[in-house]
Amino acid sequence: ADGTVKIGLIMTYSGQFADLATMMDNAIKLYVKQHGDTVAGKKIEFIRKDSGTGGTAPDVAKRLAQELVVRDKADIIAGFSLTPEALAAADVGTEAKKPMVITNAATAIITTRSPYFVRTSTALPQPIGTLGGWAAKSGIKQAYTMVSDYGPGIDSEGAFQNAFKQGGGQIVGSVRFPVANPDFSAFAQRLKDSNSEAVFIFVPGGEQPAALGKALAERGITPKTMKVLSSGELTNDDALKGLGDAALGIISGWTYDHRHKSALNAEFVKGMNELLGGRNPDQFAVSAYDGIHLIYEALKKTNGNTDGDALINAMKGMAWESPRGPISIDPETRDIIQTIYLRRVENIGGQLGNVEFDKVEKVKDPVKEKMKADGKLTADGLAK
Amino acid sequence: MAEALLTLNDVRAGYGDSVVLDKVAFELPENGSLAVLGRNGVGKSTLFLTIMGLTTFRRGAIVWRGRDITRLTPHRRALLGVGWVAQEREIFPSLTVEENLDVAARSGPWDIARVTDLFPRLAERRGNMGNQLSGGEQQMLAIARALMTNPALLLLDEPLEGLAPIIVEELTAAIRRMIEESGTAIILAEQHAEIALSLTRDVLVLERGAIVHRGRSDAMLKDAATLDKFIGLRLTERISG
Amino acid sequence: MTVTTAPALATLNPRELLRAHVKWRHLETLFWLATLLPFLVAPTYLILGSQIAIAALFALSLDLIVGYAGLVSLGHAAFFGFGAYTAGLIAKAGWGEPITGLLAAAFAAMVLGYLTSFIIVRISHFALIMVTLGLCLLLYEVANKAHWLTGGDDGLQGVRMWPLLGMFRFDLYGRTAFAYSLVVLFGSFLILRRLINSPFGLSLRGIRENARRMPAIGSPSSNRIRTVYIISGTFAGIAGGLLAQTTEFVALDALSFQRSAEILVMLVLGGAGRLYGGLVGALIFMVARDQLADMNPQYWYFWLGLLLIAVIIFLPNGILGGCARLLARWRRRA
Amino acid sequence: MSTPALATRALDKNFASLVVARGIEISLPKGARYALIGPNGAGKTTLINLITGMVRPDGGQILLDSDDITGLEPAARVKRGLVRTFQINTLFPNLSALEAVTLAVCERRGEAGTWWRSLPTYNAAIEEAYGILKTLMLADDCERPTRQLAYGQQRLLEIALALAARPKVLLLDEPAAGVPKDESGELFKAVAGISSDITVLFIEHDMELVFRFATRIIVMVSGAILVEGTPAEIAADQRVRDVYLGQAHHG
Amino acid sequence: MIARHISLLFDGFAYGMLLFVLSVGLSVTLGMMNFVNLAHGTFAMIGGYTTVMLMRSAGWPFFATLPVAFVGAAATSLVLERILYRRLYRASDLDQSLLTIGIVFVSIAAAAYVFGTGQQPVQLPAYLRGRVEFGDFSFGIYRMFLVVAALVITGLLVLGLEYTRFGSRVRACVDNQRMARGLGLNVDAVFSITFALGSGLAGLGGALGIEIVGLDPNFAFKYLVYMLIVVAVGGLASIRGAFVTAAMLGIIDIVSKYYVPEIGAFVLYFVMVSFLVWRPAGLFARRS
Ligand SMILES: Nc1ncnc2c1ncn2[C@@H]1O[C@H](COP(=O)(O)OP(=O)(O)OP(=O)(O)O)[C@@H](O)[C@H]1O
Ligand SMILES: Nc1ncnc2c1ncn2[C@@H]1O[C@H](COP(=O)(O)OP(=O)(O)OP(=O)(O)O)[C@@H](O)[C@H]1O
Ligand SMILES: [Mg+2]
Ligand SMILES: [Mg+2]
Repeated sequence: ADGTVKIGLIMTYSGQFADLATMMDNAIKLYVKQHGDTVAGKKIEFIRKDSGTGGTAPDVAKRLAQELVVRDKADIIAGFSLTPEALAAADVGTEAKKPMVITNAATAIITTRSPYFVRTSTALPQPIGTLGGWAAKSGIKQAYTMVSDYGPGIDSEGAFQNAFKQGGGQIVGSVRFPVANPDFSAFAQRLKDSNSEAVFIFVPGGEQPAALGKALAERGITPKTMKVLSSGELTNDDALKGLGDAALGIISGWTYDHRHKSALNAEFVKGMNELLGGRNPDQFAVSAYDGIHLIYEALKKTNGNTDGDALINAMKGMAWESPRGPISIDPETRDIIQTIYLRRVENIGGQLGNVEFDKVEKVKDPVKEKMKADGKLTADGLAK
Repeated sequence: MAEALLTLNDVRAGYGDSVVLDKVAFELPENGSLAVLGRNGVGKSTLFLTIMGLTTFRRGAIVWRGRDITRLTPHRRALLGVGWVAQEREIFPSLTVEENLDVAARSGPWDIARVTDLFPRLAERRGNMGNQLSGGEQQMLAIARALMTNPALLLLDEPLEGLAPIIVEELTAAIRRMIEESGTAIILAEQHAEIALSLTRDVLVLERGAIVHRGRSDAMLKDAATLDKFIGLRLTERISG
Repeated sequence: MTVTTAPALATLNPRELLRAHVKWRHLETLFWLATLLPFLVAPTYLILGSQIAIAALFALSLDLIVGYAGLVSLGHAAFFGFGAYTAGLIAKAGWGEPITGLLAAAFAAMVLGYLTSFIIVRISHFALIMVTLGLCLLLYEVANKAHWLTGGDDGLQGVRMWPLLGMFRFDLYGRTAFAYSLVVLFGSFLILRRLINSPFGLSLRGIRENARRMPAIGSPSSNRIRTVYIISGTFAGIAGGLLAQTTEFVALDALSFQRSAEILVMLVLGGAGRLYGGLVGALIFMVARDQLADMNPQYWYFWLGLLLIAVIIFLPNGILGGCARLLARWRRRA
Repeated sequence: MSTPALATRALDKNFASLVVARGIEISLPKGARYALIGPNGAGKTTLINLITGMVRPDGGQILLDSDDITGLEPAARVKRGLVRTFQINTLFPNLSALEAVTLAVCERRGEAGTWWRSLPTYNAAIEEAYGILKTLMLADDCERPTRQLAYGQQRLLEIALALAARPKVLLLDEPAAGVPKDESGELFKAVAGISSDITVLFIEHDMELVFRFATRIIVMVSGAILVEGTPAEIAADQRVRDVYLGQAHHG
Repeated sequence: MIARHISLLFDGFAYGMLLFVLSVGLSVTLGMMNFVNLAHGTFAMIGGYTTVMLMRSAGWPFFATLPVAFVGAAATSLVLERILYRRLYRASDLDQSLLTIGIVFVSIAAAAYVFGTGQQPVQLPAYLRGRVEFGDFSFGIYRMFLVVAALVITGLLVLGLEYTRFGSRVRACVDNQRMARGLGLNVDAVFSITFALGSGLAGLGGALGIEIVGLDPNFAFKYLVYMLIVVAVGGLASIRGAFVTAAMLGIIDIVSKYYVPEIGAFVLYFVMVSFLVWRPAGLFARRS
């Protein structure tokens, strides 16, 4: 369509991961509210597709991508809550030459599967690897790792262990818990037995962070007795509400927290609070917000030209100030380069929250960096 | 004379769309006794089900002691005093013999003690599950269970089936006592026409869902011709001959 | 009027009575012709079409055990997923030829069916439901654990299919995918239809109606059950294989409880034990879901739920069952 | 003296504390017409369940044509011609009578396993099934679902299914129950008529039928055989009267 | 060393009790009434949200909300029973599953619409959080509370259902509605009450469960499998069975996850399958 640019959104609007979509979709609404719905003289039109039918169904996600292309004539596809969805849809983008902006799915290798993938969320190894490196630097000698037994969990396990070992740390043990796991006490006990100095934890968002935290607390494992390191999920608002003071002192390496101090973020949080009825935005929200920003800017650069390659080229290397801080798109890998914050859970005016006490800037995805080093990556960032 | 216990006026009933009974009408006095005869599939059981309110009712009326109960739910009819012994016994499989009796119990002369000395066998099998009973035991239980409700009218759908002759003797005696002494009314469907007729005062013969003959039981018992015409009792002759 | 008995059939040939149940009706011809319409009227819905055809085949295979043999399974995705991974892995390994791949999927599922059949003949009813579910969940966990092979939760990547028959590549519009799925569905349908209308099919209904009586008429029920279970699993595997080939991707989801439950819902929605029940159910469920989700991506399943409830309340025994009943009533009235 | 068609040796069975079969020894010559009578709960049906393998005996043997079938599956016994009916209807509620009997016939002819031929092509089987239904007065209702048949009709269907298996030894559990007298006469004639080299053992509480059709009578009481004899002997036996017949019956 | 195992066993038991409170209602509706009520989780969810809302918005104390959770779920179920469930008591398992799945869908969407898609964390009163130490044993207080709750529920139900005429009446109505009516039992009333009881228990279970398993709209579906497992292995219609099974599964699950975490995900399912193959009717089958 000449007058309009169609952006197809594929997200888990329903089902188990609906909350992700809630965050992302509202962030997108906010961005449009703030920046209007016309760019370079073209009207932006969103087509929302639910990929959450019955759990995670990549066949659905791929079909939706195909239909967006062939039926709705979408120019750009964005969203992708989960890794399998993105991976399943990779070929569609490649064949149809349509940019696909990933606003959540976090497995490292996704972007190497299609030259039309661009990611504004994060590759998990970015924050986790950073956390591991920091842990070793900060003088922690031993660590134990606990992760959920699925893609992202395994990714972060690897990322943390590598970085931590490179920094001279020692992994004293590790365990993976089943994806569906209502009770963590057995794993808490194992951790306790390890008498490790520190522990790294990755669990997906939802009910598990709180459950795990409580199980640890019941075993007397708190940051006071053992250094607890984790990804952002364990310390997001909902989890902290459930955990209570047991969470005090948990250290996490992550990309975004709504307490991040910047004018832009303040505005962002305010806007999101309105849309979410008081809830604070999280990394999902900010990633989607940036995703749309990227699309807008790219369109401006191409003066509304929606040719796939033109847009992708426009996106490569683009840098801007996000509510989470300065970020940019790595022209080689099309993945995000961003600042990773190290935060500690503290009591802020009667409320638990993450306080940033350190940060590492311009972090790239270590996995792809390694691939590049090993020559496993083509010029345009694809896996050989 | 006192109003009838049960009256059916021009009843048409069946199952779903298919009509089985038509133009069925009769009157049963307090502590009356009625034999319902007819071949397989003429509608005897359907008649009982209809009295219980368990069929699709299409036309006519059922009156209980002057009160129209046509629209009354089955369990209310039972509470009014209609006791029903289903042809297929329909024992509750997941209840013990005792529980089977217990769930039905309502105050009156019949209690567990009394039914179990009518059927001592049941006392012995007290703890068995309903589906762990022999056919005859199930039949006994079905009758006993209906008695536990202390009905004013007892619907007996081929109650003698599968019972040993000696039990049949005792049971028929008991039924006779019930009619004469405790003033319970009965409607009895039975393949052994002679027994049925000897037990009852009135008889009613069904054919393809309609009443084709009504009269006094004793009369019919004597009148071989009619018997032959409607249910055919050649059998007895053949045996004797 | 009096007792309604069938018309005197002494004259009528009993075979006609049975043939009446099995003869191919014009309506069926229409139905299958109608499946070609999407090519003309909805060329942008062909991918959905192919996925409906796949679901239909899956539901049809389930109907064999649920609707006819009366064995409810809540774990049929085990076969679906197993077939899917087989087809996927073969293609990933470099053999992208669809038809042989599909046969391989069928064979794999058959083997799985053979192995599990020993367990399932020993149980029935609720226990059976739970055991089938349990086996499916176990398989799911295995697939998740075997990250090196299946890609675990990330899904199986690198599945590349060769053009069908060396001529038709799997295109963006899903023309090949749809045609391919449809042909496989129709072929399988013909086989299963024949099976249903055979003495074997009758014996299955016998098992459903009264498993206790079967041995008393000399029927080795457990062999029958195992046979049908294996056959059903095989076709479920074919369905899974189709999905893997047409989407060139396999995810754990193919083995999930949701899949098993969803396909059962489709079957019951259409009407179990009715041959076309699974097809109609899959069609209506998937179309409804697609349309509702487009209208209201967040809360569409509210409406889908209402649809299910409405169907079950107003059309017991599923859409076809309900229609059949209404039709019969209408006939009698007339 | 030819080998018995069916014999049991020292059959034992207990349900928990309850003894339902104690040392049961029966022996039915070919073509015999035996009646099995006894008080309710004596163990008659259980005996049939034991013989047909639907209940596993605690001890003892079952011989069919003098080969031991104690270990055989029920279905296998039917294949060898040992067929029974059920006292409590055990039918296929949603199959029509015709379908049910046709199924039974196909099973016997070993055709029920084939899935690549359509049912109506099995001409012979269908005709045979229809014939059986005719003889049992079910032809008119043969395409109605079983559950819609009147109880008596269902009793007849029970027997139709048994006949469809072409039994060598036929065990009937109260076949005439729920069937009007004259028809039950017909029924027994049909059964008796099938062929004189078929062995029949029937449980029946209707003494007229018993005395009319049985050549010999076995009396069971609480799990054990009390006496076996000719109708005359049994009718005369005082013990049998006391525990079973009651006073009404005098031969 | 010993202490570690004691507390492991205890945690397993407590986890079992969690499974129990979540499932016991189902062994009433599915077990006793054998209605395939896949919407059990929906009623649990209703209980959960009741508690959360009362605590958060109305500032009620946790304990005060529990009875309301029970009543809330029971009341809702009564309405649904009247307009939906009742029509399907005689229907096939399949039809029942379809209806209840429909209800699950509707309820998930409704919850997402009303309460949002996020988690609903609750802050329990201090005296229920944390743990107590006996020497070197340490037990979570809330877990102990769960155990007590489960014991109480079991006691009451066993008394009320297995030792009263009501229990056998329910079974009679389930076995054969027609006959039950014919004997003067008010089948509809019996079913309504029983169903309300089952759903009420679900609601209570949901309320008690949040602290450990959290609460979001998907709650209605998420734990269905666990609930079914407990009821199946325990034997339909047996409260005792559900209790013992839940305890057993809980302990097996926790202990195996402790010693062989690699196969943590398999154990529960494996145990279920092998138990059911060994005893298809469940450990404490009531029906014969
Ligand atoms: N559930 C049903 N649905 C439809 N028709 C039925 C149903 N039950 C019985 N019928 C039909 O109603 C008619 C009467 O059946 P009913 O059982 O009342 O006969 P009956 O006189 O009791 O026979 P019997 O002496 O064998 O018990 C029969 O033609 C039977 O086929
Ligand atoms: N599964 C079982 N468990 C326990 N006891 C049983 C079981 N089945 C039958 N019984 C008991 O075994 C005894 C014999 O039963 P059976 O059915 O053989 O009696 P029967 O001789 O056939 O009596 P009828 O003439 O009444 O049919 C009965 O007392 C019955 O209660
Ligand atoms: Mg009758
Ligand atoms: Mg018997």
